Amino acid sequence: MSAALTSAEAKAASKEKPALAVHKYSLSYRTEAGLIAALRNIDLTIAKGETVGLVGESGSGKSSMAWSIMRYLPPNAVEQGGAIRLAGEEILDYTPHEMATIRGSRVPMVFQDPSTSLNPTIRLGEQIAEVLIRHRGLTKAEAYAEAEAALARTGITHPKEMLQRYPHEASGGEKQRVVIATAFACEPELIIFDEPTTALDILTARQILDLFTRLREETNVSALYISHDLGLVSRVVDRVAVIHKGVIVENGSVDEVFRHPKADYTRQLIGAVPDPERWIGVEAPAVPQTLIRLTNAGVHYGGPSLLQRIFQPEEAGKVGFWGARNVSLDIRKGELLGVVGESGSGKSTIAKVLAGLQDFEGTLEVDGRTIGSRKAIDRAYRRRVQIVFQHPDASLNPRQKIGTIIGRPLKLYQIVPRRQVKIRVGQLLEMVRLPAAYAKRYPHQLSGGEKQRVAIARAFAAEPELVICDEVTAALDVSVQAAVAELLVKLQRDTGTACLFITHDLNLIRQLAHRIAVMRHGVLVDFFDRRDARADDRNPYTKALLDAVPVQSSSAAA
Amino acid sequence: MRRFLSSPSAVVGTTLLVLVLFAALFGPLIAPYDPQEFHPLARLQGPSASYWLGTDQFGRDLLSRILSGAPATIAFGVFSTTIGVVVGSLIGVIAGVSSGWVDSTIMRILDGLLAVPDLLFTLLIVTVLGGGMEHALLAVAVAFTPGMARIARSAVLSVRTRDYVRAAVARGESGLYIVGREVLPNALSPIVVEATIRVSFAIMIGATLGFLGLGAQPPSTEWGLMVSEARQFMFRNPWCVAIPGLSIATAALGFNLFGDALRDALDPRRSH
Amino acid sequence: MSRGYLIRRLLAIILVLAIVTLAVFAITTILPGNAAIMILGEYATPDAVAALERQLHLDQPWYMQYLSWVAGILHGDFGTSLRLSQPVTQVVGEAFLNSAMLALTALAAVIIVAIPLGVLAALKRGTVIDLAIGLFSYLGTALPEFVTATLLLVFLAAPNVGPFPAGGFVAPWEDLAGFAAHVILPAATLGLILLAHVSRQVRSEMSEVLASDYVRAARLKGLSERRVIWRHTLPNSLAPAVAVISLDIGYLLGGIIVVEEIFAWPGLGRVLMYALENRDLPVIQAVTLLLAAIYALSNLVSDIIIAKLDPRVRYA
Amino acid sequence: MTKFMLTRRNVVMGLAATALVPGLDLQDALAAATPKPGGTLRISHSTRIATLNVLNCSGPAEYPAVDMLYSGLTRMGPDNKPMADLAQRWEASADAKTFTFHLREGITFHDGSPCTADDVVATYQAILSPDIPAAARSVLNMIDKIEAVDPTTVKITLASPFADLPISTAHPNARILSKAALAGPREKLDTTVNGTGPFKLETYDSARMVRLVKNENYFIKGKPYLDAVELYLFPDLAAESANFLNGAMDVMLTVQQADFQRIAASSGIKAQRIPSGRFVNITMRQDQKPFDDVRVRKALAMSIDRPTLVDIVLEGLGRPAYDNLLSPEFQYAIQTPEIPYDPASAKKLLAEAGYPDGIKIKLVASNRPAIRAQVAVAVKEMAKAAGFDIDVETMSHDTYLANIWMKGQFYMGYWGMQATEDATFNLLLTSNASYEDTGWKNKEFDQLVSDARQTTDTEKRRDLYAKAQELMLRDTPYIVPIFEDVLTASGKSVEDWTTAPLSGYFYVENVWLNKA
Repeated sequence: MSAALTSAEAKAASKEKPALAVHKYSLSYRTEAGLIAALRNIDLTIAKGETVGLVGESGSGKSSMAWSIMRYLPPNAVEQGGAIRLAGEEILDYTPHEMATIRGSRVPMVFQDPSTSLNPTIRLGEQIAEVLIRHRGLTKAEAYAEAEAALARTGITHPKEMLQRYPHEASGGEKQRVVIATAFACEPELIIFDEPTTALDILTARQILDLFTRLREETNVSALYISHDLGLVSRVVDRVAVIHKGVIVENGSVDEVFRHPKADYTRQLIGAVPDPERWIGVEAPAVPQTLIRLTNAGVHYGGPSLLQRIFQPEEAGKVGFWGARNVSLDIRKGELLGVVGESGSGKSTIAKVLAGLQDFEGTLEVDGRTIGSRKAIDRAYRRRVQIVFQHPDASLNPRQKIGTIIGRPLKLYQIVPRRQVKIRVGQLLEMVRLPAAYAKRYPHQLSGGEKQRVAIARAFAAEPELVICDEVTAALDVSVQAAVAELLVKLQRDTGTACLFITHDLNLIRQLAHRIAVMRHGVLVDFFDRRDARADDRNPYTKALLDAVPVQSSSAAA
Repeated sequence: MRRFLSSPSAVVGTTLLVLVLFAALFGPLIAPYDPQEFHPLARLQGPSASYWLGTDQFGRDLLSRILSGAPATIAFGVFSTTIGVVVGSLIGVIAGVSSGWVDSTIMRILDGLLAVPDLLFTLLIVTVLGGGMEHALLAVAVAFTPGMARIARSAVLSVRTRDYVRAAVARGESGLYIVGREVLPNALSPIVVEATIRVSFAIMIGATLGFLGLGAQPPSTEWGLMVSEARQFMFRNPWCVAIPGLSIATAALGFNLFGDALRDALDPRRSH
Repeated sequence: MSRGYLIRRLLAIILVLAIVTLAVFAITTILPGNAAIMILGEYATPDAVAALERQLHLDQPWYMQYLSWVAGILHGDFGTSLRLSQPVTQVVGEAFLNSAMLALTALAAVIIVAIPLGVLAALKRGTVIDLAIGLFSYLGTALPEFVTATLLLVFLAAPNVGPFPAGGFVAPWEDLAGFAAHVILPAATLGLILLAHVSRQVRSEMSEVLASDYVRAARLKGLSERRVIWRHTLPNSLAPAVAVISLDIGYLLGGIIVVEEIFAWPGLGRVLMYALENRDLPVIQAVTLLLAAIYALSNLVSDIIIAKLDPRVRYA
Repeated sequence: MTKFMLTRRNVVMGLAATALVPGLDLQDALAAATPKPGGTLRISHSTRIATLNVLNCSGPAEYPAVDMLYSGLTRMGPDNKPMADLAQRWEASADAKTFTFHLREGITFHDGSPCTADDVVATYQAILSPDIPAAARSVLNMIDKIEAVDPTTVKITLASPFADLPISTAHPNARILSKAALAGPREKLDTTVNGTGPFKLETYDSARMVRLVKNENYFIKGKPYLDAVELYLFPDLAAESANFLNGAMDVMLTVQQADFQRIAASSGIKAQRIPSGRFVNITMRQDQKPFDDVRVRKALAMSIDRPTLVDIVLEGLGRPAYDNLLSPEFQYAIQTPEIPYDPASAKKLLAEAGYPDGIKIKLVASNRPAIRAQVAVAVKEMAKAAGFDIDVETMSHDTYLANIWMKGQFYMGYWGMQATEDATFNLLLTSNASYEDTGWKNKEFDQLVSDARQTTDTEKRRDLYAKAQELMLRDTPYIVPIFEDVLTASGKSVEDWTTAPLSGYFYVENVWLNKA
């Protein structure tokens, strides 16, 4: 891509009225606790043909900005002055009816998750065509023809067939293409993208980004690109605005913001973006010692029921699928082993097998002792292998206090004498950088990052030899992600525990892991030392994954 | 609690429930007359200073009868539901936790029992047992059991796959600990909500059985029976039908609204 | 929805019905008393009772009675009513037809009224309209049928007051207007509870769908409000309403017992009550079987409708 | 404890004072008008016509149906005397052992076939056969032989003398069926009718409506007046009265006491109150404690305020009874002394009997009809003062029939008026009575009743029955607190509707519609 060209165009366009101009706009929400400010004095301008990124973490107000522009605010929203102009027109004064003619035609929107933003009971074709019928006054037949063409432009190979499908019959990437095709269908002036790739797999996300770039160049549309991922945004936008607690703290060209961040918060954000070149992990033990070895592990899901076997024997064989097949890998003492792969690749299945949560075929070897099935796993093994789950909300029992939760492994495995449990819980909390007083709280009183620390503390309370981290950072904000990753490394350094780190974030894993295993469709396709990540003999899939990841560091802005 | 009471339906439900429970606990103590005492000179009267809610065909004081009938009526709803809920939950939890053939056998039998509508099921059982309050209570309990078992099972199933339960399994916790400490406390709220709402059904079914002559029997002051006995006289004194009828509605409404409000308050989707 | 699935469901229903009949048969033979005593009443002599017992084959053990009953069914013969001396198929068949007319009228009314009410309440959530509909619904669920029926009788059918007949039945093929006049009160009584239930369900589901991402997306596509409601929201809110309606069929089947008794509607409920009082086992069996079958089939039908409404639902 | 000792006038709110014309007077008053033929009479009732089998039907609504469809040899008139039906006249031998009945000429069944003495013989043989359930057997079991002398003459020979046979032959369940119908499958009798009555069966829908149409060949020329009669079932009493009052029905077969005043007060409604010997009784098992002691039974008898019971349970529409099974309507009923409500004396009597602390006991009542439970509840309240701690247990009728009736120790009975003294005593009180349920077996009483049966001398019978009644009143085998009036009502245009104090006779052939 050429940033120079787009910025030149942007300059040319700025002589006209900007596609979007937000001026001193403020917004609050009325709650039981009084008015809570969501946006304060926002100034944001998008020139014709320009793409501006709006970057912030959850709760920063970036979504409120999108709703304000779309004039789609909840009843308790209170606008407190300012202006929002679309091609010079003040849309704050528009009636709902007038806004309805603007939405979807002049200002369409692309949402985060295509599987929830498409109506599950309406065929994809109708969902595109209805917009064309509504805004361009086409007949049904014309609209379907146009929809087919629009889909074809998004690179879908059999658009006519796709029109007949329901959302659940299409893949995530296909669905997002449908949404994008709908957005571009009415020759819009400004498209609002709300984290359009977050819910997609790495490779699909990459394709969608490329599609976006191509269509933008073809149509010269203006766009507001909302994201929490500074690294990703920097690849597709001309200018970036960083929003924090309802205030835009930084606004400038991508280059400027990355090279010379003015606000502390921006610097913090940039620092939190994983940089594969910056190693933060612990030193691997000099002499590699195998802790656990998995040989030819396989997991088969969803066998046929008894009734099916009786009444439909011919179909029974087709039921179910392999969650993992013939996976062999070893985990060494003290190391951090990364497992990457897209969703459904089988990486979590392996985690469940190791944690003794899943029946499996093949063998599991610990210290030379062979375990042939899940039932043979004993409590001693379970103490040595602990697991931390992806969603901290779900992994802590909402009806137990933090102290009870962390204290449980201490009691169960009798790590410390009963009367010292309380003291030890305090120590563990401090170890994960939480105040000891949190022991008296319930999970819902903690933030997401804090909850994940509690889960980690619980895992380390057992003084394990292996901690399985199943996407532990995926549900967290960028800055919190970095902190949790650092915490893990610190704990590993302090305790010498090995770690199996499962993630889809390649940049992050390259910062942490000694060795990396790549999984796809339940099969281990690649297994290599981190230093060999870019080696030529890497599996093509690994290469594709590595290429798909946006790499953005302070040194690689352009 | 403050948030729970923020919705108007919760306030109304709680108020009605407190009223009804108060009557159930203290009604017989504060009744101004003996509920069975005849006042032959004051038959079928409307509300007056001496009989606040009027009198029935034997000149018995309606207020006293309503108050003394409250324990029977409410206890019927509460006890029959409790028995149904406890037994049903036990079955449901066993099915949900054990899975496999135990689960599917239990579920098939439950499906069979669920195919018979509640009132019909209750009627069949009452006919077998031979009518009367205790038998009606038992019948409602039995009729509720399959439904509650199914709800308990699905609650357990939904909790069973939560990560904190998996974490406990991965830790090597005993089955008893997992069910008792991790699964049950979290599966309880849908069961409690359902139970609360079912109390109102139970009260209504109990009243209906009383009406059909298969539940409470004279001279009981159960409200459904009061309606049924007074229907003959409704043109002469509408109060003697209206008062017990409204009392049933009040009790049912109270439990219903309270249960719904409880559901809203306990629903994780609404608590954030 | 595969054919195999349907076959499996139907087999399951037959199994369920077999369990139900065996249970009912066993249960009713434990009962004290028998049809002969009930038929002759208090004023009959013991030898007359014995004679009638022989005539009705009540002197045989219950399993023999059950076996001959099953054998009869396999030949399409449901036996003869002990009390009414008419073939069960005739007694139950006519009553079923009458009940079906009542229940379907109630159901149709509920669907026609409850769904728009639920939609209205969801759209006007938090307003006076919503509150009024909610209040009405709650009251509907809290009033037992016999209270509602009594109130309707007093206010809408009392002599010189109400416009409606106080119970009775006129077949629609004899006099359609007469049928309509007679069906209104019982159907209204039956419908009230369902109405409340269904409208509340539609309201809550509709509210949820209205808050969904895809409805937001539809609005943000600039679609007209009418299209957003009727094309994007309502169809997706109906599936749970259908499920509730099918569960409510159970209530309906229970409710007819009381309603038919009060409004002198010659239907299944009355047949059942009468059979229970008289230990008329063949009739009890047939009615229970029929009600259970209707209930099970209505669940199946509702699953099929839900699958039609929601393309994601597939039964295999 | 004087609250039950109130004078009735205070309680009944003037109900007794409202001029209610008794059925017989009504008939006389209207006799002047000339009956108009035609029209359909719609009768409402609240219990199902479950069968039309005249041999064993017993439902309150089944009786009017069979009364219209069938005829017997004789029939009871509104005056409680046997009247001619199929038999135009009859004579008895001097020893009251042989009776000869002379049938009318040319009677036909509804299907046109003639009704002859053979049909009468076949019917009576069926009634007497132990293999056939027949309700009239208990009043006809003294018959030894029945034969057809010629097509219109039937001779009945009795095993023992019985002067009241023409009353027994009038039993509502002793109506004449055709020989052919009796030879056919017996179940057909439940749903099909081939009788000799004034009306023919057209539609039989037991769940809703039974429709009868005029029998053009009825043996009384010119009758019936009506073209058709429809019997509609309303299981719910409130719905029934509403339908009657708004004119959807012409006749309400049975009016509830609670509704009687309201219905009688409605314009154009003719409400009839017919005094009857129908009674409620309390069964006390006398072969076990505490009712083995006559003092306990007497104490209970004194603990019931009967006039008040009539007022609050019957709304004044009945008479207090004082433990005599025979109401004043019976020919040989004696003047029964009143038993005043006297809980204090009752308490003393109980103490004498060895129960100084009173008696705690359970009184069982079926829930059908409601009057049983109502009397039980009232007795509980009234007897409290005398030291009876009665726990009333009400149960559904089927459970009652199966578990309590004829077995229980202390329960509520309810009986319709019997046609004769003999029938009444042989129903309940003699040692071999059909429903002997008290264990009160008295040889002397048995002998008196038996002697009375065999006598034709009125004075002798009066004497014998008086002695029997005195014996009964001395021992108080049953407590009979009230006699219930028969209540019925007809609408504006209905003329000559009436019903007998005995259940089972309605004379619908006389009814006509006076529509302008």
